[in-house]
Amino acid sequence: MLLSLIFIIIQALIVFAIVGAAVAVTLYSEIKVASHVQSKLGYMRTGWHGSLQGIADMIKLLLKEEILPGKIDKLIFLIAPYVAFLPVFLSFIAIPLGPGLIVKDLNIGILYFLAISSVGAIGIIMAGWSSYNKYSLIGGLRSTAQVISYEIPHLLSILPVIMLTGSLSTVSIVNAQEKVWYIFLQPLGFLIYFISTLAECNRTPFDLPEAESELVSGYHTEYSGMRFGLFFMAEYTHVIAGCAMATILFLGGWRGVFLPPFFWFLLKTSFLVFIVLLLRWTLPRFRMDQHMYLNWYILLPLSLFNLIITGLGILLF
Amino acid sequence: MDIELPNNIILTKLEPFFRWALSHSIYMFPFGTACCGMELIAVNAARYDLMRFGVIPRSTPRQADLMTVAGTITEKMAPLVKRLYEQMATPKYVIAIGSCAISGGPYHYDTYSVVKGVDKIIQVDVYIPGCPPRPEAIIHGFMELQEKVRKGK
Amino acid sequence: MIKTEELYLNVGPQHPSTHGVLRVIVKLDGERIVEAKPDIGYLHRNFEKICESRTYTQVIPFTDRLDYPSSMVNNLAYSMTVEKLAGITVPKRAEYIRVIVAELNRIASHLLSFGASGMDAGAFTIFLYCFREREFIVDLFEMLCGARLTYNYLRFGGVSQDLPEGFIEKTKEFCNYFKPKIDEYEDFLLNNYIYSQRAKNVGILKKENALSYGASGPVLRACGVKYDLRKDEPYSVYNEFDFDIPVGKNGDCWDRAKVRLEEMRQSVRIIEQALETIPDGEYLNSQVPRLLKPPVGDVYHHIESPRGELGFYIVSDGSSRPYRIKARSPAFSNLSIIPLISPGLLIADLIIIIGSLDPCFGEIDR
Amino acid sequence: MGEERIVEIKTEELLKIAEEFKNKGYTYFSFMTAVDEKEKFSLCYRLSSLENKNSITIKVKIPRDNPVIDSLTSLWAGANWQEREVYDLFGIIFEGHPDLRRILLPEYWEGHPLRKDYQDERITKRPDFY
Repeated sequence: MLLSLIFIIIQALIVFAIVGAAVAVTLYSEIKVASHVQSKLGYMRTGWHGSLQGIADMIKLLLKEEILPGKIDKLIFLIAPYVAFLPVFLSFIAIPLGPGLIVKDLNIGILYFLAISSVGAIGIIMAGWSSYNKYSLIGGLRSTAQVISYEIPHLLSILPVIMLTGSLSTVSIVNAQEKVWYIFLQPLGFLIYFISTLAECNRTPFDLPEAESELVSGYHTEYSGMRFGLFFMAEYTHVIAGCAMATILFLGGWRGVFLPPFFWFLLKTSFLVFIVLLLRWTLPRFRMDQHMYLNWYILLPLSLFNLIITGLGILLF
Repeated sequence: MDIELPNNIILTKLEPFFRWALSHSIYMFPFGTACCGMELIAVNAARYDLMRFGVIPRSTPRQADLMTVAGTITEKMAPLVKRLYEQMATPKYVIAIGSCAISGGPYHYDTYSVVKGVDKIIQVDVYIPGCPPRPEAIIHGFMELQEKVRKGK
Repeated sequence: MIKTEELYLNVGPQHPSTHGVLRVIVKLDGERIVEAKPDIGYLHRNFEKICESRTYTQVIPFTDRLDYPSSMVNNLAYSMTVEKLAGITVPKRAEYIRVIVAELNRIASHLLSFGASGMDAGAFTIFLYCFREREFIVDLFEMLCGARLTYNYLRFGGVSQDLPEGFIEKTKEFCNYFKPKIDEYEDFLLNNYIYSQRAKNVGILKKENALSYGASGPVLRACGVKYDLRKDEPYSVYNEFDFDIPVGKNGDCWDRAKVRLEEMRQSVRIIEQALETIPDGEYLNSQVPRLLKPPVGDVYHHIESPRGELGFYIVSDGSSRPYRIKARSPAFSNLSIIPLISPGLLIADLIIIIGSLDPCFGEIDR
Repeated sequence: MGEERIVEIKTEELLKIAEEFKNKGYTYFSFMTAVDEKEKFSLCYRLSSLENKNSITIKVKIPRDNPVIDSLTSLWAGANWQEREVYDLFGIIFEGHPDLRRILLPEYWEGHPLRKDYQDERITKRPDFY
C-alpha cells in the first residue's frame, strides 16, 4: 500500500517534470517564433540566446507580491488558477508518450481526457466572475460560451476515430494505426479537431476570453504574481495536451521508423505546437458572433457529416 | 551574532537570485501618452527590439514590474497615473521617458494644465531625457534600471 | 423574463488599443453597445495658450508635437499660414523639398495607422512590419534634420537646410523598396479573410453625416466623397504632379484602411515625380526677417494632412507674437462621429472603429 | 483655388443666415472658433461647399459681459464638439446645445483659460528673451 503510494507520487512528479519542461520550452519558443516572424531576435541576454529566461521569469513571478484587490470574491479568486491548471495537468495521465510510457492505460482514456481537460475552463469562468472587474467578467462569459459550443464538434470529431478503433483506450488507438495513420482516413476529422482544440485552449484566432486589444487581459486582468503565472502555464499545458492528443488520435502516436518511439512522439507533437504558435502571430482574431457562427453553422454540420460518412464506410467495407 | 540569524540567512541568500531574475525579466506596463510613446513602440519594434533584454509589455498594471511614463501628464491624467501606479505589485519601478515626463519639457512655461514632472505624483527610478529620446537612449535607460535592480535600491 | 441591466464599461484612458489617451464610456447590453461617449482632454497641453506668449518662429517646435506621427505636415501647415499672413514667397526648390518631406511623412503616418488597425483586430505582426518600413523613412528624416520624430525642419520662406548629399538617391532606393511592400500588406491584412470579415460593414458612415460632422481625410474619402485639398485647392506645387485620389464605397472600416493603403501608393508616385524634377536654387528665402512682425489681420489656411483637413487660423495684432492661434484639427472632428456610428455594434467593433479613425491625441486635445 | 468670402453679421441673425447658407450648398462644417478681443468675443465659423469648391467665413461679435449665442448643432452635428470646446476655453454659452459640458478640461476646473484675463497660480511665466 505504502509502496504503491510512493510509486504514484514518483510517477506524478515525473509527469510534472516532463510537463513543466515542455511548458518552459513552449514558452521560450513562443517568444522566439514570434520574434523571428516579426524580424526581431527575442530573448538574447539571459543565458545563451536567452535560454535561462524561463527560470528568471519563474523566480520573479514566485517572489513577487500577489495583490488581492478589494471587493473580490476571495475564495473563488484564490482557487481559480488551480482549477484552471490542475485538470489540464491531470489530463496527461491518459497520454502515452511511447510504448509502455503511460501513467495509467485507462480503458476510457479518451473520455477521461475530454472530460477533465474541459474542467479547466471552469477556472477561467471563476476568475472572470470573482475579479470584480468588468473586463474579466466579459472574458469569463466569452469563455463560457466558447467552451459550451466548441465541446460538441471537438467530441464529434473524435467519435469516428473511436468507431474505427472500437476502443476508448489511447494505447489501443495508437496500436490500431499500425498500417495507416488516421489523418489519411479522417482528414476532415483532424481539421475539425485541430480548430476546436485551438478554441478550447483560447489560442488565436479564438483568443477571445483574453483578447488583449479589447479586454486588456480578459479573465486574468486582476491577477498578479504566481497566480497569473499559473494561468499562463495552464494555457500552454492545454496547448501541449491538445497537440499530444492530436498526435495520438490522428498521427499514429509514437509510430515511426529509425528513431526511438518517444522521439517520434515528441517530434509530431512539437510540429503541431509550432503550427499553433505560428498561427498566433499571423492571424487576426474572430469576433464573438463570427466565432459562434463558425461553430454552429460550419463545424457542427461538417463533423456530423463526417460521422455519417465514417459510419457508412465502416458498414460497407 | 545571535540565535535569530538563520532566518536572516535564508532571506539574504534568496535576494541575489530574485534580483538577478527580476533584472532579466522586467514586465513593462507601457504608459505612453504622447510623442514619446511612439519612440517606446519603436524600441519594441524590429530594429531596436527591447525584448532581447527580457522586457515584455503587459497591458495590465497588476502583472507589471515597471511603468514607463512616456509623454506629457496633464492635470486630468494625474489621478489616473497615481492609481495605475498603486495597482502595481511590489517591487515596482518607474521610468520617466522624455522631458515632458521629467519636468514638463516644452510645456513647462505658460501652461495651466500640464503637471511639471511625473515625479510630483509618483516616485521615479530612471529619467531618460530627450524630446523625444532616441531609442538608443531608451535602451540605455533600461540597462541602467537593470543595474539598479541588481544592486538594490 | 429575466430582468437585465445595462453595464457601463469604461474603456481607457489607459487601454492597450485606444491609440493614446482616449476614454470611451460605453453602455453595454451584453456585448452590444447601446451608447458610446468619448471623453477627451487627457493630453490637453494648451498649445493655443502657449503660442500667445511665443514669437512666430518659436511656435514651430510646438506644431511638431501636435500631430506627432506627421510632424512635417504640421510644420508645413503652420509655415504656409504665416507665409500667407505676412506675404512671404518661397523659392521653388524649397517647395519641392516641402512636398517630398510631407509625402514621406504621410507614408510614415499611414503606415502607423494601417499597422495599428491590424493590431486592433489581433494581428500583431503587421504592425511591426509597418514599423520596420517606417524606420527607413525616419532614417531619411534623420539625414535631413537630425531628429527622429519632432523635426522642426521648415522655416518661413523655405526649409532650414538644403537636402544633404545622397538624400535623393536614398529616397529613390526607399521608393523602389517600398512599392512591393504595399502589395504585400494588402495581401497580408486587407485580403485576409478574418480581417475583412471583422472590418467590412462595421462602422458605416454615411456621406451626409460625414459632411455634417466635418469629417475629412481618409474617413471622408472612404464614404465616396472625392475631396482632397491637394487636388481641390492645390497648395505648394501639388498641381505639377500627377496623382489620383482613392475613394471608398461603403464608408466602413475596411474602406478606410484601403484608402490609406492606396494613398501610400499615390504618395510614392508624387515623391518619385518630385525627385525627378526638383530644381536647383535657393532653399530659403533670405529676405525673411529674424523677428517676423506680420501685418494686422487674420488668416486661415488649410492643407491635407494624413488625417484630413489640417488648418491654422491666426489672428495678428501687428506684434512679434500671434494674438491667437487656432488649430483646426482633423482628428478632433473625425473622432466626434464615434457616438453616431458605434451603437448596435459589439465591443470588439468599437476597437476597430477607433483604430480606423486614426486619432492622434496631441492634435485632438492640443 | 476656391473663392473665399467673409460675412460679418449680427448675433441674432446667426441661425437664420447659417441655415440659408446650408441650403445654398455649404454642407461641410469645417470649424468654428472664438477670439478674445478684450471688449468683445469674436466668433468665426467656416463653412465649405465641396461641390462648388468655395468656402465662407461667418463672423459674429458678442459682448463680453453676456456671452450667449445660438447653437448651430441643429444644422451641423459637427458643431457639437466644436461649441463645447469654445465653451470650455472661452466660457461662451450656446443656447440650444444638447450637451454643453467641458470637453478638454476636467469638470471641476474654474475659469476659462483662453480668455486674455485668465489667472492661474499654476502658470509659470517664461523669462523673456526677446
